[in-house]
Amino acid sequence: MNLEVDLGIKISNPFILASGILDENGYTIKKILESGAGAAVTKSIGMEERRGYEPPVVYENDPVFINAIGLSNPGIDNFGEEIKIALAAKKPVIGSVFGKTVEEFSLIARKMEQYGASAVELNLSCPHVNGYGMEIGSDPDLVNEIVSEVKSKINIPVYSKLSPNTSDIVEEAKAAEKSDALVLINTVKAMAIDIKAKKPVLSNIYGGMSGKAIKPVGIRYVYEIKRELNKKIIGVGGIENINDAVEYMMAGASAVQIGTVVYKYGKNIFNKMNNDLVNYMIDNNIDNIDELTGVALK
Amino acid sequence: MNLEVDLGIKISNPFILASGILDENGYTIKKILESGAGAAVTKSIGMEERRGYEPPVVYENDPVFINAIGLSNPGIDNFGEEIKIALAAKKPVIGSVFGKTVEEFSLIARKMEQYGASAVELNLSCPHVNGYGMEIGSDPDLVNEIVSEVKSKINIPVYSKLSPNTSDIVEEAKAAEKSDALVLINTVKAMAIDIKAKKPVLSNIYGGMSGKAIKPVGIRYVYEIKRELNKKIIGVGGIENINDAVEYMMAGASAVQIGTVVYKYGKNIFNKMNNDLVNYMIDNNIDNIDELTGVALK
Amino acid sequence: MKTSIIYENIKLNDNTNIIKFPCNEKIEPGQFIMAWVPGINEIPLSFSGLNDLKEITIKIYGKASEHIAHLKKGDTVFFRGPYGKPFENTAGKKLLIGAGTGIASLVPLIDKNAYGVLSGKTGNDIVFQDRFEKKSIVTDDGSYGKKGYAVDALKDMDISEFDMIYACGPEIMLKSVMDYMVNINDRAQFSLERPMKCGIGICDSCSINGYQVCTDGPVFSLKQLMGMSEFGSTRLNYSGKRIKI
Amino acid sequence: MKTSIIYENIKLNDNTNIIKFPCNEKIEPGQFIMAWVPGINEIPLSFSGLNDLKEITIKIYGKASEHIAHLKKGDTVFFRGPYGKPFENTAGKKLLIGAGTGIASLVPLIDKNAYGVLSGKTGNDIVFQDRFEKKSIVTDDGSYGKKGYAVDALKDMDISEFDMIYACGPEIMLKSVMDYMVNINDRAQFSLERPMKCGIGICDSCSINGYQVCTDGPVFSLKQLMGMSEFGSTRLNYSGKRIKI
Ligand SMILES: Cc1cc2nc3c(=O)[nH]c(=O)nc-3n(C[C@H](O)[C@H](O)[C@H](O)COP(=O)(O)OP(=O)(O)OC[C@H]3O[C@@H](n4cnc5c(N)ncnc54)[C@H](O)[C@@H]3O)c2cc1C
Ligand SMILES: Cc1cc2nc3c(=O)[nH]c(=O)nc-3n(C[C@H](O)[C@H](O)[C@H](O)COP(=O)(O)OP(=O)(O)OC[C@H]3O[C@@H](n4cnc5c(N)ncnc54)[C@H](O)[C@@H]3O)c2cc1C
Ligand SMILES: Cc1cc2nc3c(=O)[nH]c(=O)nc-3n(C[C@H](O)[C@H](O)[C@H](O)COP(=O)(O)O)c2cc1C
Ligand SMILES: Cc1cc2nc3c(=O)[nH]c(=O)nc-3n(C[C@H](O)[C@H](O)[C@H](O)COP(=O)(O)O)c2cc1C
Ligand code: FES
Ligand code: FES
Repeated sequence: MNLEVDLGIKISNPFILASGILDENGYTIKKILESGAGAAVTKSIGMEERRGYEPPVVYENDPVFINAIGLSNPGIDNFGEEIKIALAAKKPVIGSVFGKTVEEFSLIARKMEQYGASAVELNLSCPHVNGYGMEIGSDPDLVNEIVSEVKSKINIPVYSKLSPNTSDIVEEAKAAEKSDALVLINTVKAMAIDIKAKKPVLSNIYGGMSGKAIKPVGIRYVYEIKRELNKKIIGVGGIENINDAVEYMMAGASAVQIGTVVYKYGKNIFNKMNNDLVNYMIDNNIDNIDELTGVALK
Repeated sequence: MNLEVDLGIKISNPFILASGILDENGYTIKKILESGAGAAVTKSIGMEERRGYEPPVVYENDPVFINAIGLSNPGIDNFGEEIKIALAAKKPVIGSVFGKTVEEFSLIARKMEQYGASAVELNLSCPHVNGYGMEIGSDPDLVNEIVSEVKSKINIPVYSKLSPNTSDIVEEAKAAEKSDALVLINTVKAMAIDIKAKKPVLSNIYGGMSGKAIKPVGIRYVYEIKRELNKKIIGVGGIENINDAVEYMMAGASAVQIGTVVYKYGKNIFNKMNNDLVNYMIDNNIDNIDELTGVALK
Repeated sequence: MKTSIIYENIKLNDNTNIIKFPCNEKIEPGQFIMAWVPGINEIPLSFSGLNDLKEITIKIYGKASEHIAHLKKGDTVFFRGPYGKPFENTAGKKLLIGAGTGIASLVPLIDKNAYGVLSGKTGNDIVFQDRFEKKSIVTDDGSYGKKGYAVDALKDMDISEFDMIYACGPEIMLKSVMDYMVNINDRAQFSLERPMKCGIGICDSCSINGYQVCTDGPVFSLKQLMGMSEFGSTRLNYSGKRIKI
Repeated sequence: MKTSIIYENIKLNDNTNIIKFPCNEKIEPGQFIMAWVPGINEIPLSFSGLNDLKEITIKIYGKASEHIAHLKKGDTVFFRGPYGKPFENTAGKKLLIGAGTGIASLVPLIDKNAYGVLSGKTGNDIVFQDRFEKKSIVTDDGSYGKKGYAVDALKDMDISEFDMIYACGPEIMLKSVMDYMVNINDRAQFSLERPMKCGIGICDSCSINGYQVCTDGPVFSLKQLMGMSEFGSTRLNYSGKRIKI
């Protein structure tokens, strides 16, 4: 039985830690890799140290989960040590990158490569400098520029993480076509009001919804993009168990990322996923994890 | 205590049946009005009779609910009788309209007025003739034209129902600014795959997610638009109980629509909402339902 | 979707099959499932057997029913449900009236006090007659049993002696049966069929006078139906257009 | 968010208050809540009392703690939780070591077998001393009790005679206490404070060597801490930058 996935780099199983969840401190990343994750994506790292928003930064009311961390991060210059600590687990660490300009993306990606990251993931859901509330991902020309520039400057694989907060994801995906894989999806813009306090809960008011509630949105994007572009896809959004992961793979994903659910089941979710996948493959007579990718498209 | 809401027409309480839920057969609409709804929106009606998609047209797996009815409708010429039957309840019936062109919207809206509809709601989430998978709502110029034309041709209030499947809802809302109220939100594009069948569940593959899972998306849109435009808003999306309704009102809604939850709790949800609202207002010392609108913005 | 593995498929006649499958859901007589044929359609089907194995009796009309009727042992059946309000199974003398495969959903109600009235266009449409000890059979063309409609069979008997009357079949037949009922008070239950899309009371396609056949029915009492002006008169077609029945 | 109505606010000293409120949640010593001040911030606070009314002891540092410390009878407190792994409350002789308001979360553990070591910068920082029958008090400046640090107080006693040692305070103090412990095996529990944003193990801001203080802690055993190279050495600041402690 073969659980290995090829994403430009080889990953020993298809379960990857999603960006922004327990992946700021190198020791935590290391621990999650040791708990069975095939690879881990770091928190999105920008040019400078950034405090992010004040708490509350999360709103949790199952099935709803909303966060507004506000891209807090130590800045790329301070992140090398964390990657080094994490790499001790001897599994791929994928550096997530965000920037305000093409140049920033490029520079941070290069640093990630120097630090030993196995691949970079471009977080295209970060704010667009010119657009009020708009994201970089909804500007196809900019996306294309960023991806081309980064691809030309580094030798490790480049993944583009797309935003569902757009009217035309196919266009966005096409703009990112030079990437080695597309990562779908980031969080869905949302908010919650506490009716007793009569105030938005998150200090930033708006946040990104993740978890169970967005799985059908993620499945739709993975399926649609796989059908239109037949690119390699990493599925993410609301995966809580092996059935959810298989659903993403059948929709077209080659691997999946797991985020929010970690707060529910702990880091051990990765070991559990691996066990459950093996059982699923035995029960369904699947030798190679690849066989699952895109079967619902046929 | 005053539960009455002014939406260009007076509505005896803020709970309105959402379009597409139990509102195709005049007798059902009548029954729902008699079960306590302040008003009811009809199923979206187009120019010609349209069969819609084959079943499965719904996927239900709480908290996820997805539908792909496919705008099935009898055509505007066959709909007069249903409105007449519904109006026997002596409460406002709001005609939902969809079209392919400005002219279609206008013509159907005029017929709705002739049939005795108390207001019309423009369903701008219907497919755009030129755009692959795009919706009319993501074309601001077209939205503006439709709203202007319809407003100029009928004397009953015009509401515009906007789509969340867009990258810039504020622009969309501005384009619909001539409406008497904005209705936020329609369903969120989504899909589900049955992993045992290895196939998408809905016969149309893609559908619209509604219910609990989209409430935070609806709240965000209501809040954002209220803040930007200060227009009258009807909130819709995932309202299951009085707290959800109050949350929408605090975010900026003057009234709310209720759809998906009817399958969970039956038509009596409207009576229950009214009772619970009265209790809420007593407990919180609120005389006039208006006082709730937008308090979270202050 | 729920699934089960077909245990047996019994051909009843040219175009009608019984499929049997294990299923742990609690299902009561009169309830139905939405059976899914991936890539084709999803259709409502009620139960003709509720013992250790559940039984469904399917008459082939179109693609979906054909597919399900031809499922073989070991094949998977996909479904949602059970849905709907069941028959209230009462003690005492029962009269079961079924037109065509309509009798199928009444089969689970059969006991030693049951009397069956089975009707059909031709003898070919009569099924399950061997399950009844006491019965009347009528066909439109007289090819089997007496010539006539279900209601004609009732005229030959004293229906007031039954403690409960159950009927299932096309609405037009149910209407004629209902119209024949005097002095029955509320001692009758009818199972209706209207086009169904959602099965869970949200799409309005199956509605009758504000009631949803899928959730408020499919079983309605005589009293309920008497108040319904749409019964046997009009319904919405698949697109939502009001048509005569 | 959960809410409760403040029942009482007791001023302990210049910058420390106790608020009491009813709360039906099951809360154990050492657990904490994330207390929300709408429009301002949300901060972790542990419990200094767990009887019919729950008690929180707040030292004012910034806006959020100030707001909560000044809540009046009848005001609403908003919170999430309780969160975190509690102290394991064992029988036998207990040593409770608290620095400043750190002693607050140990108060629910006090019984007749408890011995308290209370430390502070100045006498003003010493609170809850009257709750202990047997105690040592030390201050950095000697303005109250003996002059010295918590660990100095330990040197005057035989800590090996205690069945369980509990400690809460700044990490640097905990580290010095831990380093002093020999022959204690695993008979010690430490409650840590690291910056917290989410409180539910998702944001990584409170982490120490792969453990989350908010979910795997705040209480860790001596054994657990001994394996942690970050303990008393480095942590991430609010933005995620590694800093020395
Ligand atoms: C609550 C409920 C319970 C049901 N239980 C059963 C059951 O136990 N066994 C069973 O065989 N059927 C049952 N039916 C009917 C069954 O759902 C339909 O026969 C089925 O939907 C036909 O689907 P299809 O795709 O095979 O045919 P379609 O392609 O939908 O139809 C093919 C042709 O047959 C006609 N047709 C379809 N259904 C019927 C019908 N019921 N009567 C007359 N003409 C029809 C259509 O109008 C069309 O012309 C039930 C229906 C309801 C509402
Ligand atoms: C698990 C846990 C339990 C806690 N329990 C309690 C408790 O029961 N009672 C209590 O009073 N506090 C407790 N704290 C500490 C409390 O959360 C902080 O004091 C609070 O976050 C300060 O918030 P603020 O907005 O008022 O101050 P901020 O505006 O965040 O801070 C103002 C200034 O004070 C400094 N500061 C903030 N907190 C501390 C601190 N703890 N020690 C030293 N300097 C600080 C900041 O660096 C800053 O310079 C606990 C912390 C944790 C992690
Ligand atoms: C607390 C939190 C922080 C996140 N931070 C980031 C981030 O920094 N960069 C990024 O690309 N995605 C970030 N995400 C999005 C996740 O990587 C993921 O795309 C999303 O949560 C959907 O997956 P899930 O439902 O499994 O969590 C964050 C999500 C959460 C919940
Ligand atoms: C089965 C179904 C059919 C719908 N049909 C329509 C429609 O015809 N026109 C329309 O504007 N919205 C339609 N909607 C969207 C609802 O009116 C509403 O905007 C959405 O479901 C969110 O509200 P809810 O969560 O309360 O259902 C439909 C929704 C459902 C569930
Ligand atoms: S089938 Fe949809 S309401 Fe009955
Ligand atoms: S506070 Fe977020 S992980 Fe502990």
